[in-house]
Amino acid sequence: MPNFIMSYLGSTVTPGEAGNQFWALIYVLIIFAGVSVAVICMNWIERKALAHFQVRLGPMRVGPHGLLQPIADALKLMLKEDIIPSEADQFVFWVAPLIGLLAAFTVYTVIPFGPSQAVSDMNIGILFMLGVSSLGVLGIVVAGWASNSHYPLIGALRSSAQMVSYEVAMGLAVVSAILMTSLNASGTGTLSMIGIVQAQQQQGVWFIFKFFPLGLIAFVIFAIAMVAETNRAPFDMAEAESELTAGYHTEYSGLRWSLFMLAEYAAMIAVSSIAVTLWLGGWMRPFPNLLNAPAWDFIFSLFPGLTFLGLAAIAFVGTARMPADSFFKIQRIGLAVFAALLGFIALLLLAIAVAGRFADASVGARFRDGIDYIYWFVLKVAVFMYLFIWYRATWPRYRFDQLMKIGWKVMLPISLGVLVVTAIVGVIVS
Amino acid sequence: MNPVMNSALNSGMAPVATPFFFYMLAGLAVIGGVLVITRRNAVHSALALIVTLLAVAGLYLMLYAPFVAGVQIIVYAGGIMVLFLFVIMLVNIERSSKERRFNRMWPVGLAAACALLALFVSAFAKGKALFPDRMMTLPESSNTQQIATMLYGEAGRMGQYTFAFEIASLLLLVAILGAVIMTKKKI
Amino acid sequence: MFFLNHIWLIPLFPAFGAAMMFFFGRRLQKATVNAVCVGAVVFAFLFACFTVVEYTHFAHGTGHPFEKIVYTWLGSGDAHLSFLKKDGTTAQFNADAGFLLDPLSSIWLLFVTGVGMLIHIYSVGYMAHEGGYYRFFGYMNLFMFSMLTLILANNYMLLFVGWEGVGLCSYLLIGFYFHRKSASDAANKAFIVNRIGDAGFILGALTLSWYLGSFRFTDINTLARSGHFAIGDPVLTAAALLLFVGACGKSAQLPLYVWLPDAMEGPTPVSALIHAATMVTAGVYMVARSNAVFVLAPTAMKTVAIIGALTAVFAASIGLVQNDIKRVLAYSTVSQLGYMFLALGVGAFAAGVFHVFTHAFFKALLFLGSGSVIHAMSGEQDMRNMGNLRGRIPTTFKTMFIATLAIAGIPPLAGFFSKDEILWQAWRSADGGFPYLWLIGFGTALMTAFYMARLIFLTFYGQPRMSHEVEHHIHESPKSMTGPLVVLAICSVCAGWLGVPASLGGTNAFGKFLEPVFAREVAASVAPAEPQEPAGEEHRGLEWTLMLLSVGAAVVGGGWAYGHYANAGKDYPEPIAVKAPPLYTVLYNKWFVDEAYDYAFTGRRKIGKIRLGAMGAGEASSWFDAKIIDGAVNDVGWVTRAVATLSTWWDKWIIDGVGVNGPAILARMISYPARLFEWGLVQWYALVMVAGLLGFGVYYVWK
Amino acid sequence: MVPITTLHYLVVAAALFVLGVIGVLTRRNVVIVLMSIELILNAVNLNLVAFSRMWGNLHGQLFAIFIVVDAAAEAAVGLGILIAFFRNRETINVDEIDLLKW
Amino acid sequence: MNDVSNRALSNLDLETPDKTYLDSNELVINMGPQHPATHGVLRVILKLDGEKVLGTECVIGYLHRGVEKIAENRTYTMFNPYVDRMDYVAAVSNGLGYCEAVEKLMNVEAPPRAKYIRVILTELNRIASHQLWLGTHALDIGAMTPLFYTFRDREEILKIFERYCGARLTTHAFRIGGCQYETYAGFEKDVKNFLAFFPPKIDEYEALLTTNRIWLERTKNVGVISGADCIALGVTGPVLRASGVQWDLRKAQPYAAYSEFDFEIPIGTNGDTYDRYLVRMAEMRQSLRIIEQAVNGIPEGPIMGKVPKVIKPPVGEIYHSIEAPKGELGYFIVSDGSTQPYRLRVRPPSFVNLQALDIMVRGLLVADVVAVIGTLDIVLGEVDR
Repeated sequence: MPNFIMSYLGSTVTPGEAGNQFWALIYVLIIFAGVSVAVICMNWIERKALAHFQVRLGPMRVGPHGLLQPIADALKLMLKEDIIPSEADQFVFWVAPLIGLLAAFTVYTVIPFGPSQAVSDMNIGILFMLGVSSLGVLGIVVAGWASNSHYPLIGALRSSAQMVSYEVAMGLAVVSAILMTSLNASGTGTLSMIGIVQAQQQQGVWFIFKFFPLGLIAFVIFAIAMVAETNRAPFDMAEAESELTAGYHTEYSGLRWSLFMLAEYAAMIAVSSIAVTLWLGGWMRPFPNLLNAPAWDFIFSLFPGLTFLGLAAIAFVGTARMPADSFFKIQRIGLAVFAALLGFIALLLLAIAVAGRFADASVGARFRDGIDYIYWFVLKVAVFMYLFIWYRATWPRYRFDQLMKIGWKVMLPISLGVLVVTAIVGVIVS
Repeated sequence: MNPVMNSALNSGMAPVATPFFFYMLAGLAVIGGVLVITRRNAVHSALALIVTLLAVAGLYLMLYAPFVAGVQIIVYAGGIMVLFLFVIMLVNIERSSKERRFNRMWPVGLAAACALLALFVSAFAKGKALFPDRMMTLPESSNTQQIATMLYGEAGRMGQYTFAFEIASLLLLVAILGAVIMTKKKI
Repeated sequence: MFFLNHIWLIPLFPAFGAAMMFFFGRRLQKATVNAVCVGAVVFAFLFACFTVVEYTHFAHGTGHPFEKIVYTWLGSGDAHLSFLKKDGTTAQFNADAGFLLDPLSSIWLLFVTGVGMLIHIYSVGYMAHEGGYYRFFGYMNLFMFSMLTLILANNYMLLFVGWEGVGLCSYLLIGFYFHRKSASDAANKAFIVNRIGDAGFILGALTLSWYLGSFRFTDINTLARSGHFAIGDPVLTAAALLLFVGACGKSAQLPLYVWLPDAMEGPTPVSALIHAATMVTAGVYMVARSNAVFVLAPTAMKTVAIIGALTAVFAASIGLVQNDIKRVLAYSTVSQLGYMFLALGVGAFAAGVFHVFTHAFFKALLFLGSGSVIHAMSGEQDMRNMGNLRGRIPTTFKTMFIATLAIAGIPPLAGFFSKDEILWQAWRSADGGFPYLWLIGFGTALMTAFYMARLIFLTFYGQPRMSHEVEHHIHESPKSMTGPLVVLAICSVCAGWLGVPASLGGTNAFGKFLEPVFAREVAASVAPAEPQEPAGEEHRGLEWTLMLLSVGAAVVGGGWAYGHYANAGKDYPEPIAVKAPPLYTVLYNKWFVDEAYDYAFTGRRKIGKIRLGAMGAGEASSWFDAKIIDGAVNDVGWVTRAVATLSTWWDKWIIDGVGVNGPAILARMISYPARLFEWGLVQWYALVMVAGLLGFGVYYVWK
Repeated sequence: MVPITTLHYLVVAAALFVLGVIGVLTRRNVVIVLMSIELILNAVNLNLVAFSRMWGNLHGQLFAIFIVVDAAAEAAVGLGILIAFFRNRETINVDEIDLLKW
Repeated sequence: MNDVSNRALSNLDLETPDKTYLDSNELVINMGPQHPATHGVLRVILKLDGEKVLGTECVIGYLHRGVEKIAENRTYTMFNPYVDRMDYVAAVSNGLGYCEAVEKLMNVEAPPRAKYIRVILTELNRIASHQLWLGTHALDIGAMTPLFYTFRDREEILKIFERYCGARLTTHAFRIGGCQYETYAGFEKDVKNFLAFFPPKIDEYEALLTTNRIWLERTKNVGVISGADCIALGVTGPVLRASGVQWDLRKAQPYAAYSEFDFEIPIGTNGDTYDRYLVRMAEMRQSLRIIEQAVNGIPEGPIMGKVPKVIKPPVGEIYHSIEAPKGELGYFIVSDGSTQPYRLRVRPPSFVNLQALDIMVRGLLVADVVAVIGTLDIVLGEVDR
């Protein structure tokens, strides 16, 4: 049995490729749980980070430093009454958040956390991702319409126009990255997500630096479009709080509302993953070709453990700095436990790293590599997540017509130009 | 991949449940189609149509046509249906949702459609023997590349369908212009 | 020859300006409007100057006219538009877009564009605070276009286009403040009265062309001077009289002068440009242009002279007592126009034209000056409420004073020469009775001096009679207004020197310049007048006497006004009102002409329900027509209808019902299956398609 | 279980096609008629892709792609006409669109 | 010239449909009274063509407390705290206007020291009011962070208030005839500390917004109103000044001790939202200038004028207006000689400025309505009274 499990862990292909449906199911479950946890963490981080941007503390009461706040929120939302307005279209109102959620989570089936750490390596992976993520707009549109109310309708129309418009620029930027994958000996590119990362590995450069500045421009366009695509500030017209009260989900409450939030954050992570995969080398650690000695492998494989160690240290410092009042006793204990948990994870990861270094067994090394891949991938995605928060704290909101103007008159021409120039340069180079 | 693992992965899972998926997707498609033409509310119809389209995309995947499936999802489900929903919301359908669903000649239409179905069934029944039992297996992994080759050609040779492709792009352009002009209030 | 060949461009400059205002005016800034409209007229003026200079080279003093036919505008040689002349030959109805430049039109061209340019510049200041700025300038430019078309036309038809164009612009500009009832009424009045004259004009022009076979001035003059026509030819006399009716309307002669005083409702620059300097002289121009015809019709000439003289004295008498500053000037204009026609009537065309020329300057100046006064007085026009303005608006005062001297005939200002030329010619025309005309003219001169001096004294001297607020606001007008005043004042002084008569040691260069136009190659033998130059010698003494007399009249008139008005206080007495109250009433009410017209023509007066005058007659005949004649017709109609009803019934039920509709119903019933395929319903077509699909399918499956 | 053959796909396509035809022929709402047309086009696409698999070449798939392009153009133009029509007549019922009768 | 008279002001015709893009009925939306961006309980009925505003109508009165009627049943002294509840973010200004009006009616004058204290406190309050405006305005336009910055810094002002009179918001700082409280020990130090503390903070706000591309796009040429329209509508305060009209009661008819200080009136040129933003930012700096001069030159002396114990103004009427942070705040008091006003009428700047909303937002988008409401800087307590 352990052998059986280890064989899964050490596999070099994705479960989809291996045709192993059981394994794939496990992967799907892991991803679903992982993304949900990530969303919860993201929620906490966003609130805290935003608060610190804004010279305040953010949640502090539920758990030490509000660590349990997202859980409390989730509980509250689940227990709230699920109100469906009587004039709303009952069925559509009910099904709308599910559409968004489904679209947001389906995308994860092809996101490669590592060369084999994906549910499936579809050969049309990027196409599939664009298609499915574009389905998310359906949920928003339908939700706004089904509420049978003016503000949600305006929000829905705004968001659908916005997402459809920015999808064009986004798609063209993606195509210019895909073009770069065909710059190999055989001259054939790939649409597979894993293939795209491997192409970057083979060419020895992240696509963001390829044909500088072409890749960078395409990446920037994608980075802007993905903010618009996920309805985040400064493009959060669809749920513009000060204008439309809450946009398309004005009439939603409780669990159903939280599903929208879940879908939104999941979509944020998903598009960030696309950006990371296409331009930032996906799961690859820095300089995989340059610093390829086993020693380097080992050093880089220490990073996950060290990161968790750092987090644990921060938590311990926090524990130490807690006021010595009896009022804070429970919180202090909680934070200490949390720190200990982080420290334990850190030790575990370090152990795995060390074991991977000295165990010659391929399974152990692959397991270590898998953790490495996931770590680097998540780290890159986390940068984007932080950017999302940063945008929200810094910028005012665009107006709808300005947004459309930028989308159609600035981003689209630039992305088209980048595509054409990339193609020309590619032909000249090859 | 070492042989041990290979056998472990494949053991007991070789037959992919193709018939099951086929029947499920086909059922979804047909049910969706029935809902499309029977719902009173156009938004419900549109949602049902989305289900049908996604099911058909699944069927394409089963037919080793992943690229067509992707196009189906992007263009149909992501593009055209959003357009439909947009239009449904623009035109006020409250009135039409309270009116008769079917026009006066619906019995005639239904009869004609049934006759059509009978014709298809009889044709299939008659020509059943002509169909081969086994289907060819298309190379799934290079599907996109082959389609691209047929569309754009390779190594300086024009593809078989390059000209048709250009015509289709022209058609789309004309359609865009036409749609814009027709919907614009003042030109 | 560039300018001559492109003479047709001159009217097009202002036409361009007008079109710009028409299409884009609303969106333009004032500065742009100024640039376009004023610029257009300045261009026209410069172009006109160059053109005339070129023309003088072209003509070498022979006065040979320059004619440029751009294209044939009406007729185009089409045989269908030919007509039978009196002498049995056919002639083509041909009107060209042709341009004629000879000394006569040169003079008009120069002063119309020159004075027009000055008034445009003046308007920039005057209209600065009015609404409809672009509209005003658009109309003004349109007017310039029409007037230039009128002047430069080489035939009666094109002249008529300009003639109607200026009429239209006059209407539009009089009614510029259309929200004011009085303004729109005045505009209507001007338009309608002018229509009477226009009817005469077009009839006269058509008569001429029917008789002589052409519209072209050159052709007509050549023919008229060819000697084929006897003096007093009845048709030509009739044509000349009809043309003169037109001139009466446009130039405000008795009995059609009534519109001109009312036309002062328009903005003052309009009064100056249209109703003093240019448009109202169109009649003079037209008569002078048709001089060859008039010479052949002594009756018409006499009519012109008598009407002119009467108008002169009549209008002057009204002007004596008016209180509205612009109305005084309006009657003065009518009076001076009378002078011009007097000159034309006695055969002194050159003198008439000379007076037109000088009058244009000083009358425009007077109007612009009065505009400046009104501007200073915050819109007040009543002289009773003015007084002692000379220190407050010095430039206006000085220039207006010069103009008054000029119009009164004080040597050596412009008015003196032209007026005395007319008076002298009136005296000299030895056709019996003409000295009486001189006498009338002399009286008019006296009155002119009086009322003009009255205007000056009431306005600029005496004690201030305005209210305090108004007094507080008095200010000199801006440069753009006073500039034209100064230029016009200089012209008023100098313009007369062009035509210093021989008797005063001058050369009468003006008359010489015009001589070719009025030369009577053929008619000279017929005309009773003896050669002019020698005549001057022997009558020199008499001429001087007359001159002294008229100067004396001017001085006396002015002095009289000085005595009465120079120190006018708040309730100054009107001398006429003091001495002859009934006469004052009559004069003050303008001889009751408007009321008489009301009784006689306009039908505003009623006794009970019956209208008086021509409208009453019309109503009476309308009643007769409606009740008696139509009654009889209706009775006949009733009988017819009864018969028709019967016939209809037969037609409807028997013929149509059985004969026509029967087969139709049959056809419809038979064609019903075919109609099934063309319901207009898309879904039906789709059903048909499905049916076709079924058919093919069945064929292929069970083949 | 019976192995899935081309015929199975054809039957599904035929069912979708007939459903689309019923929608086109009987529904009054123009939007739903247009959606039914999409159904018909999808049925055809399914046939094409199935035959492509049967013959082992990609021409069918290419045709399917071209038909998707057509469908997009058709939807754009059709909905454009629909909006223009709705603006003039305030109805989207197909049996009230009968101006062709005259 | 006068565009306002030609437009149907606030007569939002909801019955006859306008022509919209689809020739279908326009959308009528109730913005408020419960809405995040209407600054309280303002209710705006919006008539929309899609997102384009065809017309608006303000429905007010949700916060009506009958302040003017209350005044008729309170003595002059008792009524003094009520005025703080009108524009509650600029309570000090309200009190100043009221006290000065009654003083004028009674023909007494506050002593110079009191006047200086009044100027210092009102100008501090002006800064506080502008800070609150900036924060909420930015929040309306979507920038969250400035709100917290301004609230953080506004705290310093409120602390001074609290130390001076014990209250932070509804201060009731002044009395008829002067001030009730002498300045606390360290008052001048606190104020000077604030003078040193605040300018970098304004720079901070400006660094976030003034040259921010999105901020510029959202505010430039949005809600433009001409100076002539402002005057026709009676709009005053920064809104008027941003339209290029140099009108500030502190200069035009100086009250308190304003004639003794040197300061400038910032004006805008375009009359758009951005100009109003700049004008208010500049006003904060000018207020600092005034405070600096006042606190350095504060005279010694009594803080209360010679006022009888029972305030009983002579029969008569008075109108006195001051430049409140939001515009001209005027009090019209009719006295019948008794201890209670016979009639008291307030001219609230917010109420008058709100009337410009309709002509400012017509033709703009929904998002701009929010921006324009924010830029008008209304306080519903004052609008409804």
